[in-house]
Amino acid sequence: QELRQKLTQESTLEQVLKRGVLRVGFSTFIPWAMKDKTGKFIGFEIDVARELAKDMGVKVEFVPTKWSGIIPALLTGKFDVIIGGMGILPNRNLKVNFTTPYDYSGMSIVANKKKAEGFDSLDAFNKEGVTIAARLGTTAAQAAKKFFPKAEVRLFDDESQALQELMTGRAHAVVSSAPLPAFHALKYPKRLFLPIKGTFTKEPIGFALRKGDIDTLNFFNNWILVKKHKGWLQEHKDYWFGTKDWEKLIK
Amino acid sequence: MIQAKDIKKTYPNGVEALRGFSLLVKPSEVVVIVGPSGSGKSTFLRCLNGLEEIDRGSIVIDNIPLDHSKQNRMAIRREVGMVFQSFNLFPHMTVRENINLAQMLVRKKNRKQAEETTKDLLGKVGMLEKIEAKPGQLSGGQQQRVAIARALAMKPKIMLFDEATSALDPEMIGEVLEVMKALANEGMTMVVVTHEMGFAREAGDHIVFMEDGLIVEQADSRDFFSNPREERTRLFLSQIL
Amino acid sequence: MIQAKDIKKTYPNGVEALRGFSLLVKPSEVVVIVGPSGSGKSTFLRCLNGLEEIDRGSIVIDNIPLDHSKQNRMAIRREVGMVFQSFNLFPHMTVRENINLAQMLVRKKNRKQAEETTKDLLGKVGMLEKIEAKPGQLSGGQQQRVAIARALAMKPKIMLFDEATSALDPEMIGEVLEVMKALANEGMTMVVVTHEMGFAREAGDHIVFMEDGLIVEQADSRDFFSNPREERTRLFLSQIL
Amino acid sequence: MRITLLKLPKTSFLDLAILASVATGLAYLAHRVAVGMGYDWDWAIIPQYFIRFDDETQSYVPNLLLNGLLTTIRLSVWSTLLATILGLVMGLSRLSRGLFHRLMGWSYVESVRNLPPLVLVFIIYYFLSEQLLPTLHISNAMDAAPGWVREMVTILFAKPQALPAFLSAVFTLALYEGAYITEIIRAGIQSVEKGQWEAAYALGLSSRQRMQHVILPQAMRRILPPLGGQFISTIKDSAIVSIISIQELTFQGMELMSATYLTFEVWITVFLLYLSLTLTCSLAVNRLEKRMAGPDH
Amino acid sequence: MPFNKPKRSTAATAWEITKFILTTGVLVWLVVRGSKGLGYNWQWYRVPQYLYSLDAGGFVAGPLLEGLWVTLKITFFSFFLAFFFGLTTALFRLSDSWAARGLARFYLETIRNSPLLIQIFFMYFVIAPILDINAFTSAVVSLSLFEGAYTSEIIRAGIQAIPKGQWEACHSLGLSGFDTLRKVILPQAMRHMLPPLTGQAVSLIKDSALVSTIAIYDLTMQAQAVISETFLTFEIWFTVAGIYLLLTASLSFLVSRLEDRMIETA
Ligand SMILES: Nc1ncnc2c1ncn2[C@@H]1O[C@H](COP(=O)(O)OP(=O)(O)OP(=O)(O)O)[C@@H](O)[C@H]1O
Ligand SMILES: Nc1ncnc2c1ncn2[C@@H]1O[C@H](COP(=O)(O)OP(=O)(O)OP(=O)(O)O)[C@@H](O)[C@H]1O
Ligand SMILES: [Mg+2]
Ligand SMILES: [Mg+2]
Repeated sequence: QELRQKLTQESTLEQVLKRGVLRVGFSTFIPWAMKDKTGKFIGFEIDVARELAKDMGVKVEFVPTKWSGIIPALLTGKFDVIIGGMGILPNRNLKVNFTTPYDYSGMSIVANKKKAEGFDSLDAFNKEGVTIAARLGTTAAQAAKKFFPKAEVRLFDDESQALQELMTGRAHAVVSSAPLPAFHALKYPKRLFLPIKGTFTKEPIGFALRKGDIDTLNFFNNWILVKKHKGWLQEHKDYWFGTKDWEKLIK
Repeated sequence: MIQAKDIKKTYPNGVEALRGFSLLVKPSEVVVIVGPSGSGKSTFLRCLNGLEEIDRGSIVIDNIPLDHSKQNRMAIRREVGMVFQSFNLFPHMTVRENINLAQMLVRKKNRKQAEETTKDLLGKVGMLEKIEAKPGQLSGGQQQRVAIARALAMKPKIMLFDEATSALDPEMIGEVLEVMKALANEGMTMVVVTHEMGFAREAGDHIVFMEDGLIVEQADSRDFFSNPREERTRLFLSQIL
Repeated sequence: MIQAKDIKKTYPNGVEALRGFSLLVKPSEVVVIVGPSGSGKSTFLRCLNGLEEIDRGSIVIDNIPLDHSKQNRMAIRREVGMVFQSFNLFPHMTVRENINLAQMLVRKKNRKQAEETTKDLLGKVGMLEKIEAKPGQLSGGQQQRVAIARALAMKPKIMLFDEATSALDPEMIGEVLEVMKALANEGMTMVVVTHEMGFAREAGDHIVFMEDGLIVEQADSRDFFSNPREERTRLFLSQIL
Repeated sequence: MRITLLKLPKTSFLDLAILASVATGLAYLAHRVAVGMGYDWDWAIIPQYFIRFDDETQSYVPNLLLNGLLTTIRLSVWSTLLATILGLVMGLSRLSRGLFHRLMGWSYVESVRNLPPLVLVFIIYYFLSEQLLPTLHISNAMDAAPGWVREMVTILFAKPQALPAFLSAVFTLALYEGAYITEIIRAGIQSVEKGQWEAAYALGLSSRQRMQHVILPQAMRRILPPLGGQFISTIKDSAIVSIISIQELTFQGMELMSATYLTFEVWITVFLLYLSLTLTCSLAVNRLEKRMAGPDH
Repeated sequence: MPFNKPKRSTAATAWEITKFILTTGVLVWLVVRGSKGLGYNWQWYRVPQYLYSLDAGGFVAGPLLEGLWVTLKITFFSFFLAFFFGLTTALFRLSDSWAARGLARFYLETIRNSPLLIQIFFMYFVIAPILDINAFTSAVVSLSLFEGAYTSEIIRAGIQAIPKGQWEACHSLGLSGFDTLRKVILPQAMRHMLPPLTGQAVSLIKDSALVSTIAIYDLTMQAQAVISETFLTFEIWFTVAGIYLLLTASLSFLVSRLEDRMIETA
């Protein structure tokens, strides 16, 4: 009895309500989360986090964090939850708890026209001498290693660096969550192309939170369930992933 | 006034600088120590005011033993003034501040009292008009005279001079020796290490010739120069004069 | 042998060290330059072997003009040996290597030839048994004798000595002065800056007294000491002797 | 002989050789750029990240990059101040007679200098600051503080909610730079001639008086210029705290890059920002050095 | 204090050492308590497999040791290249040629006034594509350019610490400038330079961690890769810190031995 009361009081949920602020960790991932021209955060995840805070009746505080340090920061309590397009993976799940997925994403690939001329299947990239770039610590990096074991995989701290590697022609292709590869292929049609249409994996995305906190997990799960049924999630996803209206906000 | 008995001092590097050295200095006496380089002259002076610890033997100054008691050491440092070969004026202070400093911090005088003594002493060494100068603007001889005034400001009973003139240009040595002679004439107890045999002859009451950390010969000034007993002393005098 | 005419030298900080200085040195002559501190003695010696550039005037040594031609300058540096107040031996080399070095690199001798000269010269200055020592293990006087041997190894026609004894302890000065006297007796042309009036009197052929970058008086050794013409010279001599 | 009227720099063979090789190098680079890269430069959008027009308040407000720059400056100033205090204490400890003090000073300097800064940042941010900051009750104090205090804090340090992270970044940097300052101070004190210690001793000054009136004032001229240099290092080193998500210049640059993909423009801008900041300081330090090298005060 | 250290009894010394041990103990305890308070689940037992494995009786280096090897390679090449840059720059700065001095100043000011991280990126993303050099070379070049700037100041200070008299003696013996440097000045300057050069080498080892940002699989990068797969963040970072510490400490130790030897033979 006492134990249960104590757990409830110590749950993240209680802490957030007491504080009146929900602290959300994330890392820049277009178009999940990014800064606009005025320095404000925008993106799909940002919308989700705002909505969540609104429903809890608290303010939201965004804590932009480097992707490579995001799990330790969560574990050491620098923020309450990661809402950052984090794919649910078994090895991650060993360290943190995930909610039920509120979204799905998949990997796709964009390649350099000159360097990867005539590569039109995934197998074409799985060769010695092929270089694939991806972002360190992401599901994209794991997918690259899994699908192209023979190729050299170069990992960078940031998506933009991986892309730079592709643009200068030092990498044959970049693996990243959709729709990013498609965006870039559109933006630089002379230099980049999409070797395959659509995605080649499907990954569930969930909120990540500290282990041992049933109350909060349960709340988040049900919140997601509700939003899914109302169509709220789909609506916002369409805006961020289906249109490019938001591009003028960042440039 | 000074009783130094059987002093041994070995530096950490193993050099035995003093090997059972004893010396008696009476009040108002001027003792001049001469000897070849490395014979331990500076080491002895530095032991006298506690700059170096002695390994064996005893030093008693004005009836205060130089032991491990902090009060005694402090008292001796106040009784004993020292003038170094390299002047060691504080370069960031004016002449005035150099001389005021210890009076105010150690003797706890207020600024006015200190200033009075300072001016008095500067007049004595003929440096009053340089009271606002920084040491860097003075010649070596002038710096050394200020250093003497600074030591005197603590009203020490004993003054130690370690080759106070050997860093000076030939023409400036005279000025400093004059000040030292005047002090001697006023009855200050002094222990002087010097190569200036002229000074030793004129102002010294007692001459000590040392070598290798021991006294080879000591005598009154007159006897020492006119009638050295030891062969070694004669050789030294012949080379240095 | 040396013709220095109307030399002017102003240091970058504006000090006029030489203000129209002229001097003639005949072969085998020993010229001693004396004068108060800062009068420009060192500056003149340094100009003679090209350590300082002169602003005006001309220097001709052994019929080679010291101008901007690289060959001439090199030739003069070989003709002129210099001994410094602070010895300037190379501390990381033995005595042997110190003396061999320039012979092998500049005179292009092989090791055997160089060694021969080295031993010969070390014998001359009485330092043969220290041939394997490092400079740090030698006394000042010994170091200075090695420095003289090192300069002589280049077989210079002229030797310059800048206060070669003033960094030495009184007892060691003698050793070095002996070596210098021997050189003078052998007929080496020498220009010597010194405070040792004894040496000037004994070994100097010609004495030059300078002050403020100019010659105040010059005369043959005998006349200079016994019969100085200028008031300033008399004052200087009275203070220094 | 030679009468120098006007000192024109003499041009030697070496001068010409160097000029020639520099020119060739630049020409080759230019050639490669013209032929090879084919990068679409887009400098026009950079300025708005310095300053932007805010519609709400109808005024110009600093944007990402300028904010980052300001944070970098705040970080550097505070951590250098703290590091100087730490360095003074540790520097004196290293010279102390007590073995304990010397050991403390020694182990501090050696451990900081031998550990990669990254690891130091982690240890302090995740482990030590967790222990120390809550005891200061900063968050609560900030919440309770009146508005003007919060504004002051924002201007001097960081936004109230970012304060704990900011402070632990300052601690980290101070601890890191402090080790180097310790050595600067130790060297400065040791550079004061032995004669000065002895003269002060012979005059009967206590060891405290000796330090305060004689040694430290003289050591200062040897300490200040390298201390200025260390400040410049702090500005540069502050980039490492970007890994704990302090929003200083490097972090903001990276964010901007991931949002806009203008890799070159952003890097070059950030590079120039650092350069202008540090060069200004470096000029000031040179001035200081000249003044200090002059005759005694 | 620079003079007059009174001798202390062994009892006093022992007490001082005890105090030291106690203080460090308290500090370590604080860190440990901090880690407990985190609620972090330590899994040290998972670490060794990333260091090495004993496959079929043979020793197989794990990713961390492989990374260490890359770090060592980078450090090694960079050190010598940095010494070369440093020496050239120092000589340029001391030379009579204004162009040489100007170039050296430009190099020093740009390098010393910007963060290394930015230089590495600049070299890799801006210069390297232009000159078509690979990641490893570009890492070595940017590291050695960076350390070279500091090395040059060490070398310059070392040369300037040699008394002017040594130059003058060489001049009056007729030695050429090159011989003077080679035979007289540098051998003496070496002794002044060795301790700060060691410090520089230690910095180089530490700074080489930054090349991980351009996807070179050095120790730090391997650590990050392992962490991204296992999330053993703290375990791996502490292991890596230990390896770096071991590396730098053994380097310092080696050089201090070397110094002793040099002093003995002096
Ligand atoms: N701090 C020191 N550490 C080690 N040895 C020292 C130290 N000071 C002096 N010595 C050695 O002690 C011996 C005596 O030195 P001291 O300075 O007393 O001689 P001195 O008679 O004053 O000589 P000088 O006339 O050259 O000043 C010398 O052999 C010297 O090398
Ligand atoms: N490198 C220098 N830069 C600037 N001024 C100098 C330099 N060397 C000497 N001087 C100045 O030039 C003047 C002459 O100096 P010099 O050394 O020739 O005198 P000196 O006769 O040798 O004196 P001393 O007997 O003290 O050695 C002095 O005023 C001195 O301060
Ligand atoms: Mg002495
Ligand atoms: Mg001179």
